[in-house]
Amino acid sequence: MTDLAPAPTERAARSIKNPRLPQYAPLIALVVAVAASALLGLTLGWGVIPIGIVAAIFYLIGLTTWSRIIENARAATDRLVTSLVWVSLTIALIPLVSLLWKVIDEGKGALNGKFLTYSMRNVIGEPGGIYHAIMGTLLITLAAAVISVPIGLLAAVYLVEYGAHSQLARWIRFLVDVMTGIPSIVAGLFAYALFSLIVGPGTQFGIGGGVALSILMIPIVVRSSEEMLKLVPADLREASYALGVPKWKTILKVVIPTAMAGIITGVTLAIARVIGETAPLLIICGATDSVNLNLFHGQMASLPVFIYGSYTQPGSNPEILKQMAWGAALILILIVMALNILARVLGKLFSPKTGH
Amino acid sequence: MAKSIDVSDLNIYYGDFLAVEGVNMTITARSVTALIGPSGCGKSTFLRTLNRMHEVIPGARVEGKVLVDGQSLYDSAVDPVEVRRMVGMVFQRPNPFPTMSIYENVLAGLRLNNKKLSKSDADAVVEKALRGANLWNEVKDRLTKPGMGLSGGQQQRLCIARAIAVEPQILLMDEPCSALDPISTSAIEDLIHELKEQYTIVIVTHNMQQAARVSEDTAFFNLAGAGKPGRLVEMNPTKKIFSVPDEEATEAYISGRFG
Amino acid sequence: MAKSIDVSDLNIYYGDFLAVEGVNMTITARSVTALIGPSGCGKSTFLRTLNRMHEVIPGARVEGKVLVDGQSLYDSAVDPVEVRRMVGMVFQRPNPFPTMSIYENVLAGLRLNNKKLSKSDADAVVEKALRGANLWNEVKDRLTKPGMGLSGGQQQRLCIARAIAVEPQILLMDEPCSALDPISTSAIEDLIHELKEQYTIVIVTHNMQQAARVSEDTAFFNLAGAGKPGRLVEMNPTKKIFSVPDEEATEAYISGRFG
Amino acid sequence: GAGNESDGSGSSLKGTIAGAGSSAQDSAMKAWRAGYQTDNSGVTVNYNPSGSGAGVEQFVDGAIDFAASDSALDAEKGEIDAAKSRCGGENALEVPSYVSPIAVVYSLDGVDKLNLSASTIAKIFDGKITKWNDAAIAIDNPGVDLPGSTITPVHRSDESGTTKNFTDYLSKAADGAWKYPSDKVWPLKSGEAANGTSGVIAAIKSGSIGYADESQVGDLTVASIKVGDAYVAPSAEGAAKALEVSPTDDTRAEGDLAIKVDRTTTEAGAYPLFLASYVIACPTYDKAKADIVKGFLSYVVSTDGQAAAASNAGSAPLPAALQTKAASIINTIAAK
Amino acid sequence: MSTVTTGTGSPKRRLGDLVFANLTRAAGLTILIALAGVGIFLTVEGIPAFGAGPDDLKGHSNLLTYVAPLVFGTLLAAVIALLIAVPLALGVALSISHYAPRRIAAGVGYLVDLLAAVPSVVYGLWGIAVLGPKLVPVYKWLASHFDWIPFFAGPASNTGRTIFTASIVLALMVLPIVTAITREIFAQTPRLNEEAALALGATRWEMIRLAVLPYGRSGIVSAAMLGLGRALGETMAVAMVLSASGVVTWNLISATNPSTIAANIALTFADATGTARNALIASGLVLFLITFVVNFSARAIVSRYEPGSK
Ligand SMILES: Nc1ncnc2c1ncn2[C@@H]1O[C@H](COP(=O)(O)OP(=O)(O)OP(=O)(O)O)[C@@H](O)[C@H]1O
Ligand SMILES: Nc1ncnc2c1ncn2[C@@H]1O[C@H](COP(=O)(O)OP(=O)(O)OP(=O)(O)O)[C@@H](O)[C@H]1O
Ligand SMILES: [Mg+2]
Ligand SMILES: [Mg+2]
Repeated sequence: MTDLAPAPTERAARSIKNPRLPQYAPLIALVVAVAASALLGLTLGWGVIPIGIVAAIFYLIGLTTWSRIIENARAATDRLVTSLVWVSLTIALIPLVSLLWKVIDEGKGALNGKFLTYSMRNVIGEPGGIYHAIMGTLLITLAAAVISVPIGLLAAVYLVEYGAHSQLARWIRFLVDVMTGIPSIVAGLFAYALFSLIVGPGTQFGIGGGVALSILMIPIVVRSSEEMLKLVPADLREASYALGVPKWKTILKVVIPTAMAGIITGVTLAIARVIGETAPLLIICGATDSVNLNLFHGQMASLPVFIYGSYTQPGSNPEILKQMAWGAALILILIVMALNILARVLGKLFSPKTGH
Repeated sequence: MAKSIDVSDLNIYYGDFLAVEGVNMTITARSVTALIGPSGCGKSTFLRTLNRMHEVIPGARVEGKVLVDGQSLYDSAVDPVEVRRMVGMVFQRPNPFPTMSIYENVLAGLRLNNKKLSKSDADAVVEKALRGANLWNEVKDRLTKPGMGLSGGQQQRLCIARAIAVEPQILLMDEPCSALDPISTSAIEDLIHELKEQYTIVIVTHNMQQAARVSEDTAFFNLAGAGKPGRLVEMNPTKKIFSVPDEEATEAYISGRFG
Repeated sequence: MAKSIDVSDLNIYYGDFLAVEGVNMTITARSVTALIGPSGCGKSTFLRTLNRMHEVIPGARVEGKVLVDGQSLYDSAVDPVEVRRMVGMVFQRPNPFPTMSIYENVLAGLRLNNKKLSKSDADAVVEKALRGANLWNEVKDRLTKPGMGLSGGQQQRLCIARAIAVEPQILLMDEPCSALDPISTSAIEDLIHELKEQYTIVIVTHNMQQAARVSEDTAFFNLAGAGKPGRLVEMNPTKKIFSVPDEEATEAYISGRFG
Repeated sequence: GAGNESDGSGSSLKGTIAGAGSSAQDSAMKAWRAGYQTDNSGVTVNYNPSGSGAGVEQFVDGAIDFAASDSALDAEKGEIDAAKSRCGGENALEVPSYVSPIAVVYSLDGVDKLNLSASTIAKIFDGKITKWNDAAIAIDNPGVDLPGSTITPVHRSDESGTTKNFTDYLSKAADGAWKYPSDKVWPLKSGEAANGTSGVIAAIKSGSIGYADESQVGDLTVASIKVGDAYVAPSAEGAAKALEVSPTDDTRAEGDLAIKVDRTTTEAGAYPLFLASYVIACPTYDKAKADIVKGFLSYVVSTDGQAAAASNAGSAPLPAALQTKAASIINTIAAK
Repeated sequence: MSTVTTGTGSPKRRLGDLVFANLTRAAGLTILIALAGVGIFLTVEGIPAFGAGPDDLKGHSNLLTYVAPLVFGTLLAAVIALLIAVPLALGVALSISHYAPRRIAAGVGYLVDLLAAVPSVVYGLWGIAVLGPKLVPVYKWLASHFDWIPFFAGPASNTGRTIFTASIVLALMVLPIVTAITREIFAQTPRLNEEAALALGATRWEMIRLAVLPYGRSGIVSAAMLGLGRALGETMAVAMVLSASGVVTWNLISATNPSTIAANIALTFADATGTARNALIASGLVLFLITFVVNFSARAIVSRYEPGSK
């Protein structure tokens, strides 16, 4: 073996003991950075945001330099990246906190008994309720689910069980993925164009919203159901075939029940995803201030459209309607979160028991 | 009700890949036949051609004949679903249906095939099958509990109960004990002993001792070389295979010199 | 440049779970030490404490001492990054960096510290490491090709080349041949023979013959029982372990009576 | 159903009619519908403030029973003929229902009174005047200490009758300083665009100027505009006065009460920057609807209705003469 | 016992299977048809817009000059959003996959998913009411110090309802999807490669550079493109936040801003009649095509690198 590399002795002399910053170094750096920035900011009269930004910069520079001096260049880079990662996480979460706080703060004042049980019919100059919008949202979303779930689930069954490797399945799978990116407004326009041609120009009704939302929902249902069906072990299918059970029955009685928890979770999440859509409903469902429970006739209110309308066109009592808009936003977020939690609960509830 | 199996000139393909070549074999009714051989030689593949489970895999197909009591399994008029009712199967990993109770698991084969069973008939079938699988005493008090709640060995016996509840004539087992601990394994081996009174049993095993313990006949499969198809090297009574095999390769394999 | 290792009273935890208990062991410099034992007894776990790779797993920690030429690895002033440079490691499955060429793979470790390696120095290091791993002749014409394009055995040797390119003093190998065919395996075993001239080597293996072939000393680990932590049962020269081991358990394991 | 939607009936009328159009009339419509529906609890009047153009189109398509529009039907666009065929060959009825002054709103620290002439307003919105202390502004406001800060003009980003009337005013009253035609769409790309009246109101921050329905300006300061030699602040009475001096369009058929607004009036106290909006209906309807349409629209132009609109939407009640004429036109609505 | 043969003929497939298989295939085809339908109906309803005149096109002489500035605004807002969102998302994804302790990582993952659950109209409210006003001083500062950069030429908006604010809101809205995909990919980095890097003496960042990022490269690209697709099509938040004049300008902080296709449709659809509606639908078709191409490419990249596919 030719000896081309640095002499071994040199390497052996390397110590494994490098000088290192104390474990709580990042904490010290953070405290110092925040304090310095606050001091600077208070003397110069900055707001919270500039102080925060400057504190972050101080922290990044300070910790990195400290490490550079005490430790070494590689450790400094490592610390810099670590700090960047945490800073970006903080930056990402600040708006979320701000948004939730604002919605709760502004919206809680609107909540009262009337808010959930009254509509806006004949309501002028005083706070009304959003019953009509809640019912509209629920009905339209229900319609979307009724359209999407069978199509989505059956298509997923095709992708996993029947089509599997066929060219058609590959295309469907690919286009379903592409379809997840359809802008919601385009879905609304599609429904509008469709019903303009079928029913008559300018038609606006609830079921149109259902169709538009299902364009957005189907790909989500297909994807999640497909994943869930794929998770069903091939063992189980084979066990069923080996008992002389035909394929379709195997799918209906063994595969789908086994995947049910995941499918329900996926569907619930899909509903949560579309229930807050505004743009398509604005176009195809219109708005009304009365309760309309007929999906097939007449304009239908929905929470997102109500929020949009009340905030942007509050009319002669802007304070009242804007507050109602925040209240409705709070309710909408609560519904979405409830759906997300429900998804988890249903997932647990329907998952196969192991019986311990 | 058990039946014998005659296999002649069977070639088994996965798409264009010839996995097993030219098998000729006769399996005696009411006896246990063991299939042994190194990994990848096609034991499972072959086993699955005996109840047409092979064709469940996309692109998989066979050439040649498999006769069960003279009836050809691969005749175009034969319904594979019917074949599978006649030839039951137990898999390497126990696979009870996770959404079903123990009771429903046993009945699954019947229920899913639209048999209308009265409650008392169903009870009778369940008890008979579970007794047949030596599981009755352990589970009779918790029939409505999920099948997944049982231990591995119990689950495997539940799968056997499920298979025999449809009253097949032949029972195929693909390494039924390889996922089990020694105690469960010996419970299953005892069970096989009892079952062969009524069923024709074909079992794949990696465990030479097990083959020796449970089977009357043993078939040794091997690969002729890397990338070549598997083939049946030798089939003989188990006693002979384990003492004076005809082929040198068999001897080498059994004595542990390769594999 | 090789170093000896002294382990005393080492307890190894995954979170609250004590995986390996009370290991005391001395590993001689410039020799090969084999770790054997049944699956799950903690061989890999123990091995990974020797270069502080153990603590990469969330919640994993150790108690006790590991001294390399008298320096404690787990001292608070010790930089684990430096430890890992000094103690190289080769894994069970070959794991070249998939996006890098063969050349870049070998240099990966050096580049971390020495950004400005001249082209000629780099070439020299690559050649030396690849020669050291007995791979030079096979790959010298395609150094810029992806490392993933090599066969399994070549990939494993590439990983060894990558490990020795940073000139560690100790080389840990966790079942380096278990994913390889017999020919690649013997190439690696030959390589180990050569490497021990310069490196202290610790190798985990499941293959008793391999332990017997390559190692000077052998340590047998075992579980005291299900759910109990693994422990070092016996460490002795390989010759003695495979002929007259001190412990009965060792004898039982080696003769294949369990495991 | 919702707690406020009871089924008890005060009158014998029962049924639903639908209207759509002007968003400026939305607040007033709410008041009218509430008033009318309260008196006739078996009746539902739906109104969709989708915009004047959309309202007229839907009316012409027969999708709705009446429309509300910020501009009278346009003969050139064929709207009159289309409406005629929609109404089974009879001329559609069209009466003013809603009159509201448009305020020029601004926000400027230390300046709580501002006088502007039409041409100065035009130059500000056209980007010709960019500083608050411009000479043209100073002339109108002697003695006011104007800062040198930049002016941000705010306009509507959506189509709007307010914009149409504001640009109409500028094009007619600004002595040629505004060279764009009157349009629902703001003709310029400069300045801050805001969606809806509330958007404009929200966008009026220090240094901004905009225009909005007077009823919705809230706490913002409003400018007085030059009428003749005086400066007039926006008010319902001023708008009513300006409407009174505006002639009706005599080229129109009977039953079409389109008004040619006189933007250049010098009448004392008149405020010619206002929006006049109409309701449009057919002379005959199905039996089921005729009474409801007639009843509802009668209420709209009635003294009660106008008062309700004035209190809820801040509009100017129709002048008595116009109100009488409108009422008699509505009264001709009959069942087929 | 039943016999093996079941009558004559070829019962290769049973009736139930035949029906069910075709039913599922029909469902799959329905999806393809729906997707085609979106294109077809938008085209049919959009075609009349080619004859549209200035009256229907807000003063533009033809459809092209009408749509072009909207496309500009759409792309501008989406690209800025992406420039903000992708680095943040990578940071967040890494913090979840490689930095945070497992317990915290799960919580953070949930919070980021929560960002995705907030309806866009609520983002719009927040953008108008909170973010815009908070950014006004920042814009003023930028306009007074950096007005030599075209992006910050000013004059600064009084309300903060600029294309930059809209882009920040968009960035927040695409952050969850980019984070979700990249964190999934980072988490899938073969443990073996990570350990290989660590065992060579790499620091955590060097390990990420050596093993994680190269492995996830195509995933990052496609996640960014999927984010781009979202940002292009997002409607309400932009419609609410942006003060849209429809100009073409690089000035990001003034009161006069470009509009986006989606926002323009949402804002003007109700008012539009006749051919003007057709023009909006035609612009929707353009948006559909753009997002289709973007998503198509993104998915094509993903599937090219998916393990097991060629
Ligand atoms: N689904 C499949 N598609 C393609 N080839 C397959 C498939 N299943 C098995 N093979 C191939 O067929 C050959 C036989 O495999 P088989 O599983 O039958 O072997 P085996 O003897 O059962 O091995 P083991 O003892 O490991 O279970 C192998 O070369 C295997 O790679
Ligand atoms: N990441 C981990 N987290 C928790 N427990 C672990 C982890 N890795 C290993 N263990 C446990 O530690 C014990 C020792 O495992 P280890 O992998 O070291 O065994 P081994 O002797 O290397 O086995 P094998 O021969 O199968 O590789 C086992 O009980 C195992 O379940
Ligand atoms: Mg097998
Ligand atoms: Mg191990």
